[in-house]
Amino acid sequence: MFRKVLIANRGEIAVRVMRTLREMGIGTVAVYSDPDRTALHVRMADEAAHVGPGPSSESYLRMDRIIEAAKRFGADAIHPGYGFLSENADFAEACEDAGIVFIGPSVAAIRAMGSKTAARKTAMAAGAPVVPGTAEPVGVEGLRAFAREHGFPVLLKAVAGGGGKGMRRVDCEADLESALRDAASEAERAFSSAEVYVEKLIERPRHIEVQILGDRHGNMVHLGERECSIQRRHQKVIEECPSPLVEATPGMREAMGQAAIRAAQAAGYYNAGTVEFLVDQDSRYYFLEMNTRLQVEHPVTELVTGVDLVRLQVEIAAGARLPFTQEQVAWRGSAVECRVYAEDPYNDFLPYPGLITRLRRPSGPGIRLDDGVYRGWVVPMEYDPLLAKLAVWGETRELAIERMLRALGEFDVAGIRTNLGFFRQILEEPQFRAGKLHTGYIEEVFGKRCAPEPPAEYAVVAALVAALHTAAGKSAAVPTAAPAASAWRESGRSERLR
Amino acid sequence: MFRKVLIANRGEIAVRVMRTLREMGIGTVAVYSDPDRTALHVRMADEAAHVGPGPSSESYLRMDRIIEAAKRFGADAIHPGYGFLSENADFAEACEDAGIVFIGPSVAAIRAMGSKTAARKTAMAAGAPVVPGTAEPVGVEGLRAFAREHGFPVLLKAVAGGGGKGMRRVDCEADLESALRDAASEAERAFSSAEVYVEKLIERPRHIEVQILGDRHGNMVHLGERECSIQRRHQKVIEECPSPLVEATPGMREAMGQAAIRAAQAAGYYNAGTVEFLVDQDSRYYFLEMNTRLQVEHPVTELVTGVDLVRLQVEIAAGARLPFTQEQVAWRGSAVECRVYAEDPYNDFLPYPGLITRLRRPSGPGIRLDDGVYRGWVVPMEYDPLLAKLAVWGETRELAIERMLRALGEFDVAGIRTNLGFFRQILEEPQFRAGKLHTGYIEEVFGKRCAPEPPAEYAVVAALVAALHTAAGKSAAVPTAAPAASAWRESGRSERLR
Amino acid sequence: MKLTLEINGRAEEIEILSGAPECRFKLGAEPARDALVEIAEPGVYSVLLDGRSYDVYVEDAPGGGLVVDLNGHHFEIQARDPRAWSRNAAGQGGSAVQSVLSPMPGKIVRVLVAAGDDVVKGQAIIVVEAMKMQNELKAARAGKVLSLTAKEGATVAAGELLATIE
Amino acid sequence: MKLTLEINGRAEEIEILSGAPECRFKLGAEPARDALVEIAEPGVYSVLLDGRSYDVYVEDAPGGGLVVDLNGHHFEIQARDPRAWSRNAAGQGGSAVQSVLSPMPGKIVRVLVAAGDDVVKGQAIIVVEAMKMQNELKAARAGKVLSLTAKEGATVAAGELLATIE
Repeated sequence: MFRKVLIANRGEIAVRVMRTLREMGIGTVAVYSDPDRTALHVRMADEAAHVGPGPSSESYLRMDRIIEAAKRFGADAIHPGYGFLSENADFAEACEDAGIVFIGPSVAAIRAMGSKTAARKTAMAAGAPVVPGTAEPVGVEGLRAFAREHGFPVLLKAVAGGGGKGMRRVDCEADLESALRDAASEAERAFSSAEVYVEKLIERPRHIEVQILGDRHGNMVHLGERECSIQRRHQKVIEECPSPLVEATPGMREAMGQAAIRAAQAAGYYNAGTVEFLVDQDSRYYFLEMNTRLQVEHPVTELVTGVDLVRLQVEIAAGARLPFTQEQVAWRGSAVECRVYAEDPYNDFLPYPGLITRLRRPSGPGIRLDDGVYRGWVVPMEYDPLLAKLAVWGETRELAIERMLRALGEFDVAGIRTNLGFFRQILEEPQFRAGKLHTGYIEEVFGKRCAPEPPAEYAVVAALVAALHTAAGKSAAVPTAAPAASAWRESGRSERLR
Repeated sequence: MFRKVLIANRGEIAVRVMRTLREMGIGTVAVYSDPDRTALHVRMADEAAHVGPGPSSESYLRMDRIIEAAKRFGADAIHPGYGFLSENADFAEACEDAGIVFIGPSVAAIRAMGSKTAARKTAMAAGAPVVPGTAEPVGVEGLRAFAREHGFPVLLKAVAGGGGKGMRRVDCEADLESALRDAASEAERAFSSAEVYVEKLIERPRHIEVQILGDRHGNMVHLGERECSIQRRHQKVIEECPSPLVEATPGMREAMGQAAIRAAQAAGYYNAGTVEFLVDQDSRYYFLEMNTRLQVEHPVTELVTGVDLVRLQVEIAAGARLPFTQEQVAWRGSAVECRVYAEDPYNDFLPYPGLITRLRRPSGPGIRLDDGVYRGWVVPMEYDPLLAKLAVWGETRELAIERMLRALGEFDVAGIRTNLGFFRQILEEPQFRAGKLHTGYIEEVFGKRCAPEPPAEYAVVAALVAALHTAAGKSAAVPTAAPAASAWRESGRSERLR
Repeated sequence: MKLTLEINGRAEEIEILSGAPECRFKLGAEPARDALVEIAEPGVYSVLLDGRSYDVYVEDAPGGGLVVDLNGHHFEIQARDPRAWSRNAAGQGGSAVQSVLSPMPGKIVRVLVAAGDDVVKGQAIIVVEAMKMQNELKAARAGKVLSLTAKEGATVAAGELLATIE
Repeated sequence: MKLTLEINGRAEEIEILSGAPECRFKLGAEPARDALVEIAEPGVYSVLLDGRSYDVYVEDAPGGGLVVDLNGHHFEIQARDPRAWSRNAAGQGGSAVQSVLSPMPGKIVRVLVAAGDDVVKGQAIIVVEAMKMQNELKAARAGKVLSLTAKEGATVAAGELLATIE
């Protein structure tokens, strides 16, 4: 087993990985950029290496500095977390070249799954269903033929594309030609290539993904699915295990799980990975892409299956065999996770970095909190707005949701804005409760996104406290060692109010 | 189902019960004494009723005031927690008379199990093994006969006894007569009754208890055992589920579970209860007593079985049937709980109430924290020193212990003293790791109870920080809104050090 | 003691008839009510009103006034002593000047106009970035850039004035 | 800047050669060392020394000096400026007077002697109670009660002087 592991990441995932490493008796090396000098992952690590200034490109994405730090501190392995260099095959290769174990899949598997089109071909070859499409450039005639075969709506995409540029939805044959013209010219402007291909458009799809886990000896299992349909700006905000759809559909988990395993094995995959599927309204699933790393939302799978995915990642990277078979994987109850972001849900989900002036965390039965922040810390504006992942477990989905609502009520963050209140609104929606989810859910159901109206009595209480607080003077905001019960009396401030 | 429940308790257990009630959509009414006005359970409740001054006898033990509060606030039921009035049959009866449901067993069952000798008879009648003894007054001849039959050592106990008075351990026949004389005269002095009986003395016993759960329709299951052998001053400090002994002994869980069910059913028991056993060094178990309420250490059972005991208590009290059978009870992994007390483990475990000046809670995978305190709160000197219960779950006992050590390392409380560091010492002991436990373990292994020596480098770091802190002046201890990264620069204090 | 509060923009009169912890107060023309109020932690008040328990968090707002949080609900409150009360706030409002405010805390990555420039409706004025997200601030209507305080590379707070357009 | 520290009772000289965050210091006769020190939160320091990360908590001790906590280890530190250094602490110690100190925070429930009483070794002097536990404080040796500050019903801190016995 490794003696020391460098975690090439920051925030909650760096903290989460360190926790397991500590439980394994393995030393931890953090890396940090200037604004992260006092970040929680640095404070919690055994050792810490500075890797550059704020911008990721000059710190967390600097392979050379990270590998140099690993060597200097004598780390045997690097855990990349998610994001940053985690799906960078060159980084994995550079680790290997430096004699440091990359805790993840092989370089070849990252390459095979790293390109969306290559992954699609791998998945197809392995017999996994993919969204019908040409994946090759298409003209008007080809487009017309495709639409006739698969039906409308279809989606035009730039071959060289990304970021939504050169994309056009087409709903009927009459719009075909003009849409192709528009898409091609937009693609030409954006990517200097007018090539466009076509895919069947899946309306109101669910996003459901399968966790797989394989060792370097050819064994592979799936750990079931996660439902990740609740998204804002194409980013997941609520995830569940199991998916209410899959749970209700006999055989679906095993079929998707086997499809995921086939696709991963076709790429010679090992370690933890996630195969993402789109699921249409008839419960047909289509391979979307594979994430060749630990997923943000892995805790819901851990809560339901009882495994520690990070421990298994580390053990597998060290050469261990999978300690269980597919038959031994068992699912118990239901888990839900909310991604707590520093953002304003009532102002277009705009980010809201800054000083955390107050932080009260939920606890008690069935709560798991993975966070990377603390009171008094300045959430930097350079990185992702993810502050914490609040996950809960319950015997059933209904109980898990009730528990999440309870936990959200105990969670208080001030100084910055968060989406905590927004989660309470979603979780109380009948359609969410019924498990009728799709990736456009938030747009559709919370189009207006207003903060809920407080009960009238709350305004009375707020007014009373504001008056007392104002009268007591600002000094009341300064912590004091006076016993709580006598805070008024000792301060003598109460008198001023008469 | 109930609309509103009053919780006739305080501290962590009041908070824990409220959490489940909130998840069930049931309103919560707290009760509080003067020093508990701003206690966490009051802050978290929907409603709160004052029931008197600090001493329990004038507040939390005042049945009249508690029942009056329940009526005034319109509570349909009362949850008694543990301690205080939870095993008081008169209170349960008074609730019934007031038309309020007592969330617990019947009045008759509390009476039957409330007296240790009555409980012993009930258990014997039900065929549960009890510690061999006469339970009736005995003379020299009877004593000699008993010792010959059961072997030494034996324990003499005053029939009217309690608190250790009139107790004598006898190790050999030669000491018999004088020991009986001493015990009888001590008993005479203490209780005005010289009557003494004899029991077989169980040396180095384990304390293992079985959680049972029954409905009002005659169904009863057991939820397995908890190992509670790690005690100081006859109070549990670490509990586990499963017991390492029971887990390693085929058939033992089922045999103990059935013995517990028989004893409980003999008393017409329903709702949650715990049957405590002493287990000798040959793994023979003996009925000790029954606790007719929720146990402090119930979270370890919840973590391993996945049930919410408080929810089931409430549902059963409302008339529901047990929602599962014995065959459906499943145990997964291993859970350990540490009772975090406000006490000084290195000064005879003396209590240490006072202001909590700093509080950092552990979190991450596999952690459950049930606490009733917060930073800035004064832990009152009137009540139990229990601050929090830190429980962890792991796939195996070994992994759970490693996780607990990790969690203890993340747990920081200042202002008062706690036993957090002491737990780390116990959990690192090879004998504890091997599961070789008995109720005298702490006395035996930690007779000296010294705080561990810090590594030399720690003293260097402490010196450096103390010097910088002193130089920076006490104002540095006052929270400020200045961004952390620039705290030095903004304060300009760094300059003074040059 | 009487205070005029502006709660989420609405004015309320409150009179404290007797101080904490056993507090009697009158809100507007409502009858007097009694509450038990304690300081649990600095900035955290425990209020019992008609037996109901409220955990209330108070902070100074960055722009003055208070932010009060109560069970996930957010109140922005300005407190004024009636003697100090003036209607100067009402003086703002109907101005013809368009203010360009930063919608979030962040960094100014681009300033696309100069003071004195004419802009058309919807024209991008400034780009603010935070947490890998860029936000283009646009002119709400046509006009001339009056002032431009935004500087490329500068860090700005939410609601900070970056430019004015006439 | 030089300071003499008493760390858990042992004296150490420390010299800060350059201030935080890039700090150079000398401990006693050891060679100078470099550390990065930042204030993470008020009273919480993040120290990087030889690449190792230490999370250090500092508080004022109730009886003066500092309490420093580091990974579960507890240091009681008195800091003195060498110029203010005096040996007055050494003046205590070898006295014949026996101090009866409260072993814990609590309440005095019984005072069993009066000033001027003669007591024998092991005699109960005062009973302190906290958290349902009573603690009998006993005379360590025979003598006469010199002073008795303990009063029944009074709240006392840990280590507080309750009586002296000659």
